[in-house]
Amino acid sequence: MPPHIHISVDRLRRRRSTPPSKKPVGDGKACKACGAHFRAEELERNWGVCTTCDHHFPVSSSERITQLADGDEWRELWSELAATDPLRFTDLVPYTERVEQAEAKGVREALVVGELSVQGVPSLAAVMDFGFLGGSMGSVVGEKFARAADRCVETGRPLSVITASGGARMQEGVIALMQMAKTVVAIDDLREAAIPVVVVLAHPTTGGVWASFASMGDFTYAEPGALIAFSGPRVIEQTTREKLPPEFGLAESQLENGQVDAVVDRRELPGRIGSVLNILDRPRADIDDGAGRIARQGRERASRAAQALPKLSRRLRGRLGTGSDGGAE
Amino acid sequence: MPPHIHISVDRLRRRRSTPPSKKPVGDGKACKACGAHFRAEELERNWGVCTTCDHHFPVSSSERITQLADGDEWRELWSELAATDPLRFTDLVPYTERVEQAEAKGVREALVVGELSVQGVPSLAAVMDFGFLGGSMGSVVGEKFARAADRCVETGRPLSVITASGGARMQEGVIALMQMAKTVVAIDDLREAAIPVVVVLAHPTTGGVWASFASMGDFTYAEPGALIAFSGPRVIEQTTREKLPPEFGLAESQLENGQVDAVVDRRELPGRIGSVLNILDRPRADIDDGAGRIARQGRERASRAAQALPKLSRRLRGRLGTGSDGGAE
Amino acid sequence: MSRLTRRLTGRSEEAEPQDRDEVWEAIQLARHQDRPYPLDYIDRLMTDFEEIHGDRLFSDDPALVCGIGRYHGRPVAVIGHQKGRDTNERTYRNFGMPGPEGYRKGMRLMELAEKFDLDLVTLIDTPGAYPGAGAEERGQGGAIARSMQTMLRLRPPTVAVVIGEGSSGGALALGVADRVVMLENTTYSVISPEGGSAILWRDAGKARDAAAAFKPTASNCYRWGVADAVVPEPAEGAHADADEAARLLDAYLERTLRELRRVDVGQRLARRKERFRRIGTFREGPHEGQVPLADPPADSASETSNGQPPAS
Amino acid sequence: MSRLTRRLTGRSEEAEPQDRDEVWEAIQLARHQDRPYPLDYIDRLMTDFEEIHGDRLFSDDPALVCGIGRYHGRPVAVIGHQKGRDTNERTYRNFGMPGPEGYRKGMRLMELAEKFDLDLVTLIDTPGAYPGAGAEERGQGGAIARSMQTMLRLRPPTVAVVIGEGSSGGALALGVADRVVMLENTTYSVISPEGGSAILWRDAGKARDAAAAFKPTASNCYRWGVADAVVPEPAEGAHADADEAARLLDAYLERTLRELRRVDVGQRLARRKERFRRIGTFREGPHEGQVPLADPPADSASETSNGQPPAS
Ligand SMILES: [Zn+2]
Ligand SMILES: [Zn+2]
Repeated sequence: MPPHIHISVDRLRRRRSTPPSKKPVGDGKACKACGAHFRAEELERNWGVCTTCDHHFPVSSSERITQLADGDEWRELWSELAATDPLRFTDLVPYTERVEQAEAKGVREALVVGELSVQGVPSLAAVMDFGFLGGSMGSVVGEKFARAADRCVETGRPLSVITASGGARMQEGVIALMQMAKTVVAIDDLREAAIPVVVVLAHPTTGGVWASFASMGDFTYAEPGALIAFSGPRVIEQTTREKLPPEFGLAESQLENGQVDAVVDRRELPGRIGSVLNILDRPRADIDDGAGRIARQGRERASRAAQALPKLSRRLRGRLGTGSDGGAE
Repeated sequence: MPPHIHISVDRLRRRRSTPPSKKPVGDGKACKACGAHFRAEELERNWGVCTTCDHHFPVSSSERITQLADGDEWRELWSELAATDPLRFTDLVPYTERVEQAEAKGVREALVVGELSVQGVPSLAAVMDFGFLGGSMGSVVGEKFARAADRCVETGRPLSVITASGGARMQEGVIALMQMAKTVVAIDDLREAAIPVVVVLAHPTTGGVWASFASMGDFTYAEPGALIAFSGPRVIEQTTREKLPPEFGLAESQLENGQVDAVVDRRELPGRIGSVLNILDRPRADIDDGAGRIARQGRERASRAAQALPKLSRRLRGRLGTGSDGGAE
Repeated sequence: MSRLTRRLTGRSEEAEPQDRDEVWEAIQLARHQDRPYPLDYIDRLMTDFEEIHGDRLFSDDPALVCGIGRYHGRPVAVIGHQKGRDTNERTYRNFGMPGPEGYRKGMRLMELAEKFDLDLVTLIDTPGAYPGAGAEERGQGGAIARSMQTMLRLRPPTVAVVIGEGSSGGALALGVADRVVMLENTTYSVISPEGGSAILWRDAGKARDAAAAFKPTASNCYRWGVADAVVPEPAEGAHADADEAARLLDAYLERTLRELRRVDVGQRLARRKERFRRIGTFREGPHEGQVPLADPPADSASETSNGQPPAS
Repeated sequence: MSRLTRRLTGRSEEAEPQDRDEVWEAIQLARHQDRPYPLDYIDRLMTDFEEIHGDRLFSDDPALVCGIGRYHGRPVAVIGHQKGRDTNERTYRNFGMPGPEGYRKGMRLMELAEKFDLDLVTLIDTPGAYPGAGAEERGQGGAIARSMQTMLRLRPPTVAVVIGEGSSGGALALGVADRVVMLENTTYSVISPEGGSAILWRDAGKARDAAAAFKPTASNCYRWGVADAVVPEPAEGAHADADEAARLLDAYLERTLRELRRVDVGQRLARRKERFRRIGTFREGPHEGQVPLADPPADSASETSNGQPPAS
């Protein structure tokens, strides 16, 4: 095989070889997937990813921002926006109480937006926090997202989005529903202004968030194991009385369904987002070193794109209806 | 049930109740579907449709035009365009001989275009003839189609297309392939000029014709039993070694696959095409009789749209994954 | 019509404390099986309707009716949720709950509307988008989002009419129009009362409580700026007289489309975006006062304006 | 390079009688398993390539590689048929035969190219679109047609490069570009020789006869006006030296994209349409002389022009 040929699929499959182990630790968190126990700081050092089985724990918006931003360049915007109670809504608890309890935990809303630099690219980020009322989208989320988009259009800077949401915030009724349309307006403004939008879908991204801006990125990555759906498995099982397979709606299935561009380990996200943002950044003369680069780079590195090949599952083959014995025309 | 309610599905299913009968007639044609025999003029009187089982026989482009055009208003255009032999192509027979033999039958090419009036709408028609080298698309077909589109753009008149083709004309090699792109250019010119395009897919519409202008109509109707596919069943079975069901690629299946708007009996085609052309015709003051019309018409006629409901086959239900016990949210 | 009059004249006053029973009654009316459905309106308002079928991708979805017809002498495009009236048709129509195939068929019609510069009218009446495994696998979320974006970008005038129940993103997918209008006895909500009950009360039996909390009536939606106008129904409701219901809708629709046609296309598109960009209510900075839900658009001070906020 | 030189200088002369063996050899070279595939060129010509996956409708199709990268300092979009090199990868890539999912992923990338005004380069190398029942059910024909139309409408500059075998509509789906160029040892044909043999000779074993009849070599396609230019390969063929092959392609590509950028976008779109509108050969009226296959476009009299017709 000549040296120029890129590495083919079967050599690239990486296996997770470490077996799960259970450590009894008192004050920490247990991994839902393998049962391993961690101290909080131990987990944070590994970005909320289980060191044993790579299970992705939920992380807060502030942890996300620390992970994503270069250095300390984060500047939060419009943090003063806060929810009101237009419907004077009460279910088991009044909405105002729910908001107060959530705010008391230190986050002002389910979406945090701000300016930062990602892998050298000055940009904006909009990061959801599932810890604030299940990351639900009410007026504040819609307004912050729209303002972030406006700022991107004004400054020409790209937008990184990380979602984690149960959907529209029911306690704001139809006004919450309308935030879906509002964020779609923002996405369309970004399209008109040619602003790059990279979306990362974290667990879970469902309902009205998935059915609006979360599904409209130029590039869409998902964290391993994240549930991505409009209707959740429970609602579907109740309505259709069908039993869903355990992988239903998970990032890995949605990749096979063509709904996301890649499933990306949390620890690789900044690099991946940064790569897209850098490619789509304005032309830079210092990169243009002409054809000389070709030979220099060609022999030295294997194709990164080839390395990223997902394996062809039986399920995907079934979906496409292709057989291994094809090939003749 | 109040009188305004449109007729619901189950009342509208029409059945074909006449049993097939075999008549031994010497000089006529036998129905492939039911075996009934007809004299040529008997069949032509029924538009090439079997009076026993509604099977649609192949019909020539001139019969098609007689069926489609109001009165005698047909004016053929560019009939003098004829094939050349750019590749000096010979398979089992030289291409030039094939063309001469086909021309000798009285049709100059696999596509006939001209001006006519359909249900009162002055328009153009492009009608393929499977009898001319299997309705294959070479340079002449591409050029005639493009000229017809140009004429539509110049005059603002709509275009009706009836296809019947085995695909690109192989004997013209890659130049025939390029006619696909050429007809797509024509379709896009028609889009820019807001010219209505109604396509009727007759048996068979396959290969490069299906993969270019035939699949790009604003409205797409198919004749019952027409095969509609890019790759034919034989090629698919040879390549994938799977056995295809008898309904594979047929108009009725492609309706369920969402590929056509309706399967329309040949005898209803002019009315159906005319309806679309009339709706999309320029605003006409004489139709605008305001809201008074509403009550007048409302009680008198059942909804024609409701009558057109296809029945929900088990196959379609399976495709959509919906159950009859759904309904709760 | 007395209820409507009361509601309409009351629009700038204090938020009307909605009576539980009144809201529940509205929900029942919105779902009444004899209410006219899209094909009933199409039959009355249009001539020569031709339906399209299929998304050209995967299948045809009978839960959405999409087609073109003539309306007051002009060609128009119509998309509507069709619930089905008897058991057979309900099954066929999947109870008006579209899958991604439905929304993609709708987008195909929007493309036709764009090509031919056809006014687009959407008729909204759904308990929500279909919750099914296949629908999710084929991108239900993205289909709804794309449908909204396609409506937003459409150059011709667009009017969305809630003619029954408008629940969840499955309804809003057809609702991003120049004007959003609700018939008198209809609802528009983030979720059906049953769905809200199951999630928020953790009890499927609390639908009445959920309804009272969501208050999704036309008059409230008008107050919140979600609906631009409320169109009266016949005195006993649209279910009692479909012809009259169609006539009342016709009066609004015909005038509104004519008005929208008068606006320059660039302005129309900008205002459409602005309309949805403004909807929301939040506190900002130290002052805790509520900002307006939505300001009235400049061109329509009267019945097509967005509502005032409830005082707080 | 001697063969190429002979072919290029011979372009205005009599149609070269193609030797059966020479055509067959070209077909073997075009299919050589060591020829560089799209990812090999991307690896050499671009930095920071990021692939997209999935059509957002149904699935992801590994037979087409679609992504963005940096090319001479500018972001560009690339779509290519990826055949796969060893057995495993060939299975995974389905031998470079896309289904509708592939073409729809491609159209998604074209949308990104439109949004960001990215030059689009397509790399064509396929025995054809995948002939499968599922592909037909999901609209293979319409997907190919739509892909052509989307390329036609794309505002940024587009270049299509045949890098191996370009067979059937499955190849042309990516071929409706401002410039269509073929590498020296590649083919472009209405069907693969095997397919043509089975259909026209009714004998799958007559592939050599079919190849000789189709004469689908780069030099012939250049003569017929189907290719605007032929790009030289390394002396022994691209399979022998991928770096050199990339370098030779780079020289053409970089200059051509730069030239195309200089043309006003409206003119570029009109010329792109005109380029495909003109291709064809027929007799008209009483005179039996052959009309030109395609006239050279006004802006490119030199190597990027369409070819002259064979005298008849
Ligand atoms: Zn673990
Ligand atoms: Zn018969």
